[in-house]
Formats: sequence, structure tokens, C-alpha cells
Amino acid sequence: MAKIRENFPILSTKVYGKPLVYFDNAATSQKPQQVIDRLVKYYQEENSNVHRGIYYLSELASAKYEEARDVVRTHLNANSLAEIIFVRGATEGINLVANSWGKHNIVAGDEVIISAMEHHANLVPWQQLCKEKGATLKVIPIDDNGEIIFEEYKNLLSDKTKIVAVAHTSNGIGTINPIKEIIAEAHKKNIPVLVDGCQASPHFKVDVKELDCDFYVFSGHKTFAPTGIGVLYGKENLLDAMPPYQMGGEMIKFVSFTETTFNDLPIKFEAATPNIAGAIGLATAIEYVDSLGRNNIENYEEDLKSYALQKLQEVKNLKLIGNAKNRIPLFSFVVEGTHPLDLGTMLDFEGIAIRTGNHCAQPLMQRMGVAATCRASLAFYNTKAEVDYFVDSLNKVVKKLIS
Amino acid sequence: MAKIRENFPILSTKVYGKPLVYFDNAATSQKPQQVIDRLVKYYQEENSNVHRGIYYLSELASAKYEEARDVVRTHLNANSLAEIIFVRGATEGINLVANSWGKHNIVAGDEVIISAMEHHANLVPWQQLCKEKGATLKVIPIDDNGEIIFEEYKNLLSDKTKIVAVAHTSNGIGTINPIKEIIAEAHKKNIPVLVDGCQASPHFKVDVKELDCDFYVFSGHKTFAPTGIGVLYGKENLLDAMPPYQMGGEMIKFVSFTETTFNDLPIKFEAATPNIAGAIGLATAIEYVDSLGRNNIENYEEDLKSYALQKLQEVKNLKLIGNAKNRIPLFSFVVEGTHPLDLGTMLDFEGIAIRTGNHCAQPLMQRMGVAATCRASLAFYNTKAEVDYFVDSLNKVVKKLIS
Amino acid sequence: MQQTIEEIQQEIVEEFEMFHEWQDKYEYLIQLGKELDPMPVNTQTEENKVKGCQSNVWVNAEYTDGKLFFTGDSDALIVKGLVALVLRVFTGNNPDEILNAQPHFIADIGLANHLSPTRSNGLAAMVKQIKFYALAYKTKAGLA
Amino acid sequence: MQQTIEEIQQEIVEEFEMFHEWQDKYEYLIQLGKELDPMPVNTQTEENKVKGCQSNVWVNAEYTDGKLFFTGDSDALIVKGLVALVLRVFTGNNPDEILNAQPHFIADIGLANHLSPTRSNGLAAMVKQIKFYALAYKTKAGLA
Ligand SMILES: Cc1ncc(COP(=O)(O)O)c(C=O)c1O
Ligand SMILES: Cc1ncc(COP(=O)(O)O)c(C=O)c1O
Repeated sequence: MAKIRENFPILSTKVYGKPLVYFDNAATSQKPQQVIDRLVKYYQEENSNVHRGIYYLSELASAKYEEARDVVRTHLNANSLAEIIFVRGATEGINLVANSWGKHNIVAGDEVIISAMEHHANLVPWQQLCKEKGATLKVIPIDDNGEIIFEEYKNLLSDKTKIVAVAHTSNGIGTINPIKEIIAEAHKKNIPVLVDGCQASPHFKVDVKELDCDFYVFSGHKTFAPTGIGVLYGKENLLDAMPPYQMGGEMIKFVSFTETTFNDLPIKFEAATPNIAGAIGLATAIEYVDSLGRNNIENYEEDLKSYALQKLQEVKNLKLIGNAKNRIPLFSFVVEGTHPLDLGTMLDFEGIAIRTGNHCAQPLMQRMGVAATCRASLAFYNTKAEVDYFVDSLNKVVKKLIS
Repeated sequence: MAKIRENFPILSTKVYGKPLVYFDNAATSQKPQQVIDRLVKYYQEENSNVHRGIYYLSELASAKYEEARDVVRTHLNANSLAEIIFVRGATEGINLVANSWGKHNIVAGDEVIISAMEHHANLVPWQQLCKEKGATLKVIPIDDNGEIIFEEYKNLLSDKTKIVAVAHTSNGIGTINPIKEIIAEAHKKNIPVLVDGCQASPHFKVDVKELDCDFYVFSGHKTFAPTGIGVLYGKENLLDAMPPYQMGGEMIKFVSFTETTFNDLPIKFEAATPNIAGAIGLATAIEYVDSLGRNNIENYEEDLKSYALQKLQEVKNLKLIGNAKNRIPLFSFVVEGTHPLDLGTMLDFEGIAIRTGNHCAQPLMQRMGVAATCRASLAFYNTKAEVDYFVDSLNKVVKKLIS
Repeated sequence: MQQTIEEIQQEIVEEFEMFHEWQDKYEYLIQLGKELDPMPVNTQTEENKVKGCQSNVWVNAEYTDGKLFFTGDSDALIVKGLVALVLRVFTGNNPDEILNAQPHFIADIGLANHLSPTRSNGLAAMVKQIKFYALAYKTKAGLA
Repeated sequence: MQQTIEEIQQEIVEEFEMFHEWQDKYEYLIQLGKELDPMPVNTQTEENKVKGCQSNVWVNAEYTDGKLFFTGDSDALIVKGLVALVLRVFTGNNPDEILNAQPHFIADIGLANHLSPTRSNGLAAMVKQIKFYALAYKTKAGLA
């Protein structure tokens, strides 16, 4: 573990003279030196534009970029490279589907199903699409533990339902949804499912073939990769039938002033010069985590999660928001008599980075009966010692605020 | 100059054992060590998500990100930070305007004016918009030198014209357009103008206030900055009136399942976690070029351009495609009896990187009467010695192909 | 005699200079927050709400004998401490004095730089609300 | 006796092994391109055009005595050299021989890795076209 932490230079920095305890991994993850080095190597030795050059550097960069796509394909167990679209991040991936697939397939009277725990990124694009088309947004309710009520979900599915868009894992309360069952249920009615995997991909391996999801999105920056890169996976037949989203140089085969022929997948959806370094960095991040062993990480996180959960529950007046049986090491909570903003601010002085607020999931907060929470979200490089320090600091800070 | 070249590590790499001569700067530029170092520092010391965190690192990253916006604002001489939107690149910037502004303002019967020398990125979004809306795309013709025929442009402007979208500088043939006059002419009829500055920003300083352009876009990766970042400048009143483009976490003020209130500029158009490192790297690139002195660079490039132009014209059977009086050091050419693809391939073995093809400007190529060209595009880190070596190699390669 | 806005700002700056660590300055804010009298719940209205804060902030004004008296509150303690400072600076002055005052204590304490953009916007919003009240009552008085 | 497809591929691989530098291999391709007889202009038709190349490539087939004879051309010399190789490998064989052949010489020479994706797609497209002709004539012959 000490060795893993050494791979992340930022973890040994100090904040107000205290060692940084970074518990805001759900917002963005830190990057291993391997990823940073890969960016440096790219810019120092390989940088050039992809796909069109016939010279050495361009072929090199193109090869690395396409290799990165293949690393992602393997990682997700997708069928083909055509199914892997590089985007800026999850938000862009969802917007792409809502626009391209949505505008093509949704008409007045149709229904789109999301869940009550969606991040705004997997809510507002569908809401706006429905508004534009005269369709209806249906919301799968959740129970007090923050788990989807499956029976209600089943009841929502109907002939009017055109797509289901749901988070693999909630960024607000940490619930891991029964995504495979959700998909299977929708598929009984031939309804495609988009999965927002932002909070899943940093924690466990995703197999799109096993899930049989139709679209899957995640953000690189939350998965130990650089900012500005993410992935949209889509089944080839679906992507193939979709019109392009953005228009530009790369995604074009032939153009005159009167007409345009678009390129094949995946380039059809990559209109511009892509974030080449970002894609290559993402592949390095995936390979780095693979090198640690996905199983090792899952076991380690499982242990860390139980430990943190137990420790948190011992804090006086602390109320966990969301109590799903199946969860990631992400804990939303409030402490009676204190405001999350005050807690977060004072914990900062102890070197601890947590998030406070509504976590871009206002309707979820409302459902859980809070305006805001503190959220501590852990990654595989966090430790029990950090959890101890965090809980001690929390107790200390609460005392100051309440006394 | 030797010292400047040392800032760009890739310029001292070798290709097939020969020193790299990188003449494909119009496709993408190389990055100075200063920019690379800045990325490293960001990921090693500052990385976290922006705008919402209340802890030290998040405030640091937010401050750096917003400082980067201010560097861009100052660089472009824009009025306010609200006018600077970070996007992936020029293509996304144009798509954003075509979608958000375009969908809002264009109706059947309207006209959109572009020029005959546009990159596909500033052509296809408008073409598709017109198609969708039943509007008409009008094209400013160019003469045999590759210059806009101003009188014809004036004749195209009418009450039906809703927007003019033109390149500041052509990526296909190097022409610098009389953009200020183009804008002034459109403004006489109150028509807004979008300027594609992709090939201008790497060569000279742009002052949006002096130009009085309504929108200006450029790509970071062509301006010595990282991949995956770019800028859309828009006049505040225009941006303010435009609906959001992508929907997501950042650009939202309040959301329930039934309605959404959007955030203020510039965040309204930055829906997702942005390319934070990219934006900061872009600011560093701008500061780096500033530190060399914009005037020095312009003078140096002017000299290099004249030299290269003269040397190229001495090559037997070489025909320059595009011969504008006002141009950047970008040269499109064909050599009688040879195919650009063969020239490019064989020059590669000499270590020389040039581009061959249609340069994502098929209609321009058609107008100039060629299917493809060789394009050598120079930056301020290129030298006369490289030009000499290039011309010698070109002669040698032509001989091999023709004999 | 009542202190001027300027004098109070000076006083606040000196108080904060006693603390050398940011943490201590924030603990002082918490202290101020705790000490601030809660605002009558019936004045925690939508109109008295200050826009632009992560937490809820209310500021109310009462106009007596040509002077404005402010009450305020927040559900977050540190923010409440900020409210307390703002009230202390501005309360008991006439509209012109308030409108002419520059709230430089925020910058002088260094809070402007240290507060997250969200919160420094919140602070700016509070001051704006205060000045808005001043303008409103001045106009009213002028019309009367 | 005519060499088999396999024998010709072997021969080509050996020829290319003589060159140790990529540059030399490409110059050899240029040489082959120059030596290839130009295709009659009237066979440079839209149907004979091979899709997927940056340059223009045409491949034509003629069926005589159960065997296919290919001609081809390109406006780029290096590509024309590639055309020459492909024609040489496949020409003069019957449809079944062509359909069963694996064009492994491309990989063996190392060209597959060295060619830019654009051009290796182009090469794949040429082979595909050749096999398409073989299939077409086989079907035709079967039907007759
Ligand atoms: C569940 C979920 N979906 C979507 C997003 C949006 O991701 P990004 O901002 O990288 O596009 C996030 C990140 O906050 C998230 O946690
Ligand atoms: C004139 C011009 N416009 C637009 C673009 C598209 O830029 P990007 O691919 O970075 O979005 C380019 C780059 O090739 C260009 O040269």
C-alpha cells in the first residue's frame, strides 16, 4: 500500500502543514506518476495529429491513439473498436446519446425512464429532450435506504418507454444498482438502457457484454486518468444507426457545398482533433490499475469500506444518508446540529478534503430529506489510518461547532 | 533561436536516424517544456475538481482554472470572463454556436454565409443547420490566388443573411483574410460574424475588440497547448441570449424532475467537469509565447516566410496552390508529374513531416483545381536551415519519382 | 458616539490580525456566528434571502429615525459569522453612509482571497443586499 | 510451369528481404510502380475503382480459360507499386485458388505494420476487390 501511495505524488503533499487526506475521489481521482509520465512522453516524443498524416510521427500518434481505444475496448470487453467513442467525459457521452439517438428516436407521447438518484448529467439532458419532444420523464423511486424499488421500476416500463438511463452507482449516496437486472427487465420489452458508469469504473471492472447494456459512459478524470477524456460505449448497431452529433474534419468522408458523407464508426462521432494525450493517458491509467490487480483492489476496498462504515457509525449524532446493502466506499452523512459547509471547511484545516453540498443530485437530496450532505469518497489508495484520522478530526470539529 | 528550440524537446528527436523537421504545424503544434511542466505540476500538486469544493485543493484548482480563463481573456482582449468559454477545440466551438445560436436564430428562408476556403469544421455544421432549417448556405467565392473576392461578398450580404462564418486564415492555402473589413461590412447590416481563428492564433495576436467579431474560436493544440482544449469567445449579450448546448452538473443552478434553472456565463456553456489541466496548460502556452515577445515572433516568421516562399519557387515544376499577398508561413503545392502522397512518404524518410491530402477542405481543393496538395506549415521554432534541407530533400525525392 | 463604518472596519481588521492561522480566523468566525442573535423566524422570508450562497442566508432591514438597522442569519455557522461582521459594519447608519461605504475589510482581512469563490460571492451578495436596502429606503424617504 | 500464389508470395518476401532500410523498400515499390504497364484508360472506370485509398486505385479483371487476369493502376507511384505486387500474386489463377489464398506477404514484408492505416486499408481493399472478382466469376461459371 505504501508503495501504491508513492505512485500518487499528490498524496504526499501537505495542506496547512498537515498531510493531505484526499476523500473527494468521487469528484475527481488523483493520477499515478505512470499516467503523468505517459503524458510527458507523448508530448516530448510522439505528439502530432492523428489519422491523416503519412509521416512517422503522425503514424506513431495514430497508432498510440488507436491502441488506447483497444485498451478501453478490452477493459470494457466490448466487441469492436467501432463501439468505443472517445468523448470529453460522461456528461458529453450522455448528451451525445440524448441528442443523436434521442432526437432520432423520441417522439411526443414517448417516455424516458431515469432513477431518483441520477446525477444532473444523467437527468437534465433527458429532461430537456423530453421537453423538446413532448415526451415524459419517468422517475424510478428509491426507498429510504437509497435503493431502487424494483417493483416500481417494472411498473414504469411500458410500450411507451423508449430508453432507460440509470447510474451504475450513485455519486450522491454510493448505492450500487442491480444494473444487470435493470437491463434484463428493459430488454424484455426491447428497451435500450444507458448506464452512467462514472462512479462504478473507479471501483470495479465493468463488462458491457455481461451486463448487455446498450450504452455505457464514464469519465477518465474519475478513473485515475487525465482531465478532458471519457468514453461512450455503444452497441455497434445502435451507434451505426445514429446521426452524427458534432460536425467537423475527422468525421467526414466527402463534402461539397451541397452535401456531406460521414465517416464510419467510431470516427463518425469524433468530429474534431481528439484529446489524443488524454486518450493515451486513459489507457495508461487502465493498465496501471490492471497491474495492481483488479481483484486485489476490490478486496482492499471492500475491507476499507466496512472499516470506514463501522467507524462512521460510531460518530455521535452522525446520520448516514443512504444505506444501501450494495455500495462503494462513498459515504454521505450529516451530523445533527452542524451544517455540512461548516464541517467541510473546518476539516479542510485538518488537511482533509471532502465534498459538501448537493453533489449535483438535487432531486436525490430532496428525496433523502436533506438539503446537503458531507460526502467522503474513498479510492484504493486511501487507508484505514486516514479513516481513523478523519473520524478523529470529525469528532474534534463537531465539538467546536456544537459547543 | 537555438534556445527556443531547446524548449521543444520533440524537435531534437530523430526519425529514421535523421533529425526531425516538423512542418505540419497547421495540423497540430509542438509543446514547449514549460507547458509540459505545468501539466506535471498540476497533476502532482494541484489536481482536484473545480467550482464546488470548499477545501484547499479544490479552491486552488478552481483559482488556477479561472486564472487561465483570465489569461485567455487578456490575450484576446475580451471584455469579461463571461465571454470566454473553454471547449474541446475549434470544432466544438463552432458546433456550439451553430447549435445553440443557430437553432435559436435561423429559420427557413434565411441565409448563412461562409467562404470557399473553409475547413470542414466551419462548413459542415452550417450546412447541416441550413439543411435542418430550410435555410441556404451561401459561399463567398475566391480568386485564383486564393483570396476572397470582396465585391462578391458584399453582394451576398442581404436581409436574409443571419450570420457570416469565415476563417481568419486558411489552413489549406495560408491566406490571411481581411477579417476586419469582412466584419465591418456584415455589421453594416447588423449581421454577426463568427471567425475561425485556428490558423491565426499560432501566428499573430488577435484582438477581438479591435476586430469587433461576434464569435471567435481557436484550438489549443494548434497554439502550443495540450490536446483537448480550445476557446470560444462570444460577445456577452449574444452568449447570454443563447440556450445552453450540453446539459450537466456544472451548468445548473437548480433542478427538479420537472424543471431546471441554468447557471450564468461562462459556466452555462461548460456543462461537465472541464479539461482543467488543458485550460491551465493553454494559459501557460499563451504566457510562454508572450515571454518570447509577440513582435519578435511575427518579425521572425515574416522573414522565414519570405525565405521559404522564395526557395520553394525555385523548385523545378513546383506549383504553389494559393498565392495570397497576405499569408502565413503555410505553403500548399504540387510538383508536376508526382503525387503528393509519394512526395510526403519519401520526405518522411528524410525526417521531414509535411501533410498531404485535401486538408479537410475538399471544396477549396476543388476550387483550386487539385485533388490534393503537399502542405508545409511552419511555426516560430522552424528555421531557414530546415527550409534549405526541406527544399534539397524535395528536389532529391522528386528526382527519384520522376526519373 | 457611534463608530463610523470606517472605524468598525478598522476594528475588525485589527481583531483578525491577532490570529495568524487561517484556522484560528475561521474559529473566530464560528464564535461570532454563535454569538449572533438568531433572527426572528418570521423575518426569514424569501425576500430577505440572499442569493448566491451554498447555505441559506437572510438579511432584514428596519428603518428607524433615518437609520437602518439590520438583522441576519444563516444555517451555516461560518457564514453566520460573516453575516455578523457585515451587520456590525453597516447597522445603525443612514442610507447615504451605507451607499458610500467601501467594504474593504473583507479584502483587508484576506478573506476575499481565502474564501472559495462560492462563498466570496455569497459575501458580496450580502453586501449588495445591504446596499439595496439602503437605496430602497433612501428612495422611499426621498419620495416621501 | 506457372508459379503458384504461394510461390510468388515467397519470392516477393525474399526480394524485400534484400532491403534493410524502409526507405529502400519504398524505393523498390516506386520502381515496381514505374515498371507496371499503365492500365488502358477505358478500364479506369468507377466500377473498377478501389474504395478506401487516399489516392486513386483501379483494378480490372479479365476471365479467360477459367483463369483471371488482372490489370491495375494508381495515380500515386508507391501505391502503384503495391498494385503491382498484388496483381503479380493473384493474376493468372482460377477463382478457387484466389479465394483460398491468404495474402500473407503483406504482413511478412512488414508492410502491414509500417503502412499508415489509410494505406494498409487501401491494400486490404485491393485484395478484397480481387477476391470479389474471383467470387463473381466463380458464381458466373457455376451458373453457366
Ligand atoms: C454519477 C455521475 N454521472 C455523471 C457525472 C459527470 O461527469 P463529468 O463531469 O466528468 O462529465 C458525474 C461526476 O460528477 C457522476 O458522479
Ligand atoms: C481553419 C481550421 N478550422 C478548424 C479546425 C478544426 O480544429 P480542431 O480539430 O482542433 O477542432 C482546423 C484544424 O484542422 C483548422 O485548421
